[in-house]
Amino acid sequence: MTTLDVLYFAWVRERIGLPRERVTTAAPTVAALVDELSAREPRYAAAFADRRALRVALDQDLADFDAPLAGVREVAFFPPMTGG
Amino acid sequence: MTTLDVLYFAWVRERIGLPRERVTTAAPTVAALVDELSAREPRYAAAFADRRALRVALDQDLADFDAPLAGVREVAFFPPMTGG
Amino acid sequence: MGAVLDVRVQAAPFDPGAEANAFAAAVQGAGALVTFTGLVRDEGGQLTGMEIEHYPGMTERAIAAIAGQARDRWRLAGVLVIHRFGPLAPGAAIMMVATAAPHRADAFAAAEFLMDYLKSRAPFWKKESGAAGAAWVEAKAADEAALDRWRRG
Amino acid sequence: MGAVLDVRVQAAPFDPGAEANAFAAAVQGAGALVTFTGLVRDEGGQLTGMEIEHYPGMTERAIAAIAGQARDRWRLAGVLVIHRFGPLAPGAAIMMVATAAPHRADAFAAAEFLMDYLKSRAPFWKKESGAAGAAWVEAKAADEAALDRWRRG
Repeated sequence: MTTLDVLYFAWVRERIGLPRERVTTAAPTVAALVDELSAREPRYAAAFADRRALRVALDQDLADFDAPLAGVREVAFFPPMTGG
Repeated sequence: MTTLDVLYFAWVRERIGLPRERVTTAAPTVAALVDELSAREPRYAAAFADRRALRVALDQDLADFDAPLAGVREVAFFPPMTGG
Repeated sequence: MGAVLDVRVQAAPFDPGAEANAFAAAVQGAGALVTFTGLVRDEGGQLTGMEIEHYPGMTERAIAAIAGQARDRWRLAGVLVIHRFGPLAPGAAIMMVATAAPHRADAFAAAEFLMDYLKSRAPFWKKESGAAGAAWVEAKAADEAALDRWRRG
Repeated sequence: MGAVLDVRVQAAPFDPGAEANAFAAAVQGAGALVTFTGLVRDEGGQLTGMEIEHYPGMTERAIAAIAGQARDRWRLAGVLVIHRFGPLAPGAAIMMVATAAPHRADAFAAAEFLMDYLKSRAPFWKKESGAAGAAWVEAKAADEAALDRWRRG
């Protein structure tokens, strides 16, 4: 088991209802963590319903959903960026 | 015979030694006018020696050396532009 | 080369013209300066404001990486990126990039590259407010497609 | 569309940042603003000054024609062109173009088009002065070649 900071931005944050939380998990990958969170409560399931509409960053670098979580301290979920 | 304003810019002006003059000519084309001017004095011949290094404008629109002079009032000779 | 590299992520407003002039003075010697400024559109009075959320820490990191790539790829005398977050009024400058180079082709290409990457790879999210309420701006397929042209080189 | 079209050919210095801000205010509503500023390079202190000759009358005509083409070709909210003539000191702004558009791709393309055409089709000639004397700047084959990409469309 490891403890991660999990961050949410934009409408992911709004659907889940908080900007960040600490999560203790044994999930080996981002996808497994998403499954675990989605099983918690409907608001998580709603936020993670369409993974193609989501982006993930591990320790502030963009990553894929099949990326391993070993050694990671911070995971962030958000929609595609719209800056500029 | 027609009378034209002939203008010179940049190093064409410097070689010929004046910025503009009035020329009375029967030359039917730009090329014929260049031949006529080149025959006048060495400074004209020097300025017009390499026609590929020259540009011409008729009444302030870029034109070719074989363009006719009929109806034209102002002819300008200059090197390729280097603005911007 | 000792290119100027200036990246700022801030809530405070900025003056694009004054920043462009200060940047031009800092990189003096370069012949070509290109700026892009993104402004809050008013959509014919339909838009009452915008809010920009970002990911502190990752934002600076992502922009610095993009600016570094631009500096490696083109011959540049400097790169400036300023991007605001928080609430913005119609007409306000959201962000700007400026590039300075000996030759204009490098300055233009680098500025377009920076814009394309900032739009889709820097963690900012826009929420527009109007008479009908507030809504997150959706990413455009065209913005993602714009990145493709930089992958060839 | 009622695009702002502002062309100025002048001996007087101008402030590129202030002009960019005034232009942005005049075209308010456009989301994207691109500027290009051409500055006198100092070539590592080798250049002591520059003089620009132009063809009064034809200059304004040529620039207006180029700006009109840009406005027909892209969706623009405005075009600004300022070009100086006469003596210029190192570091001074020689000229600027600014384009405003709803979308950044139009603003960038139009600004590059304007620059490519101004460089090779507007009647300006640069003469640089340095320790070794004064010399007319020669036109570059690359500048003529740059026009080709706009002929396809």
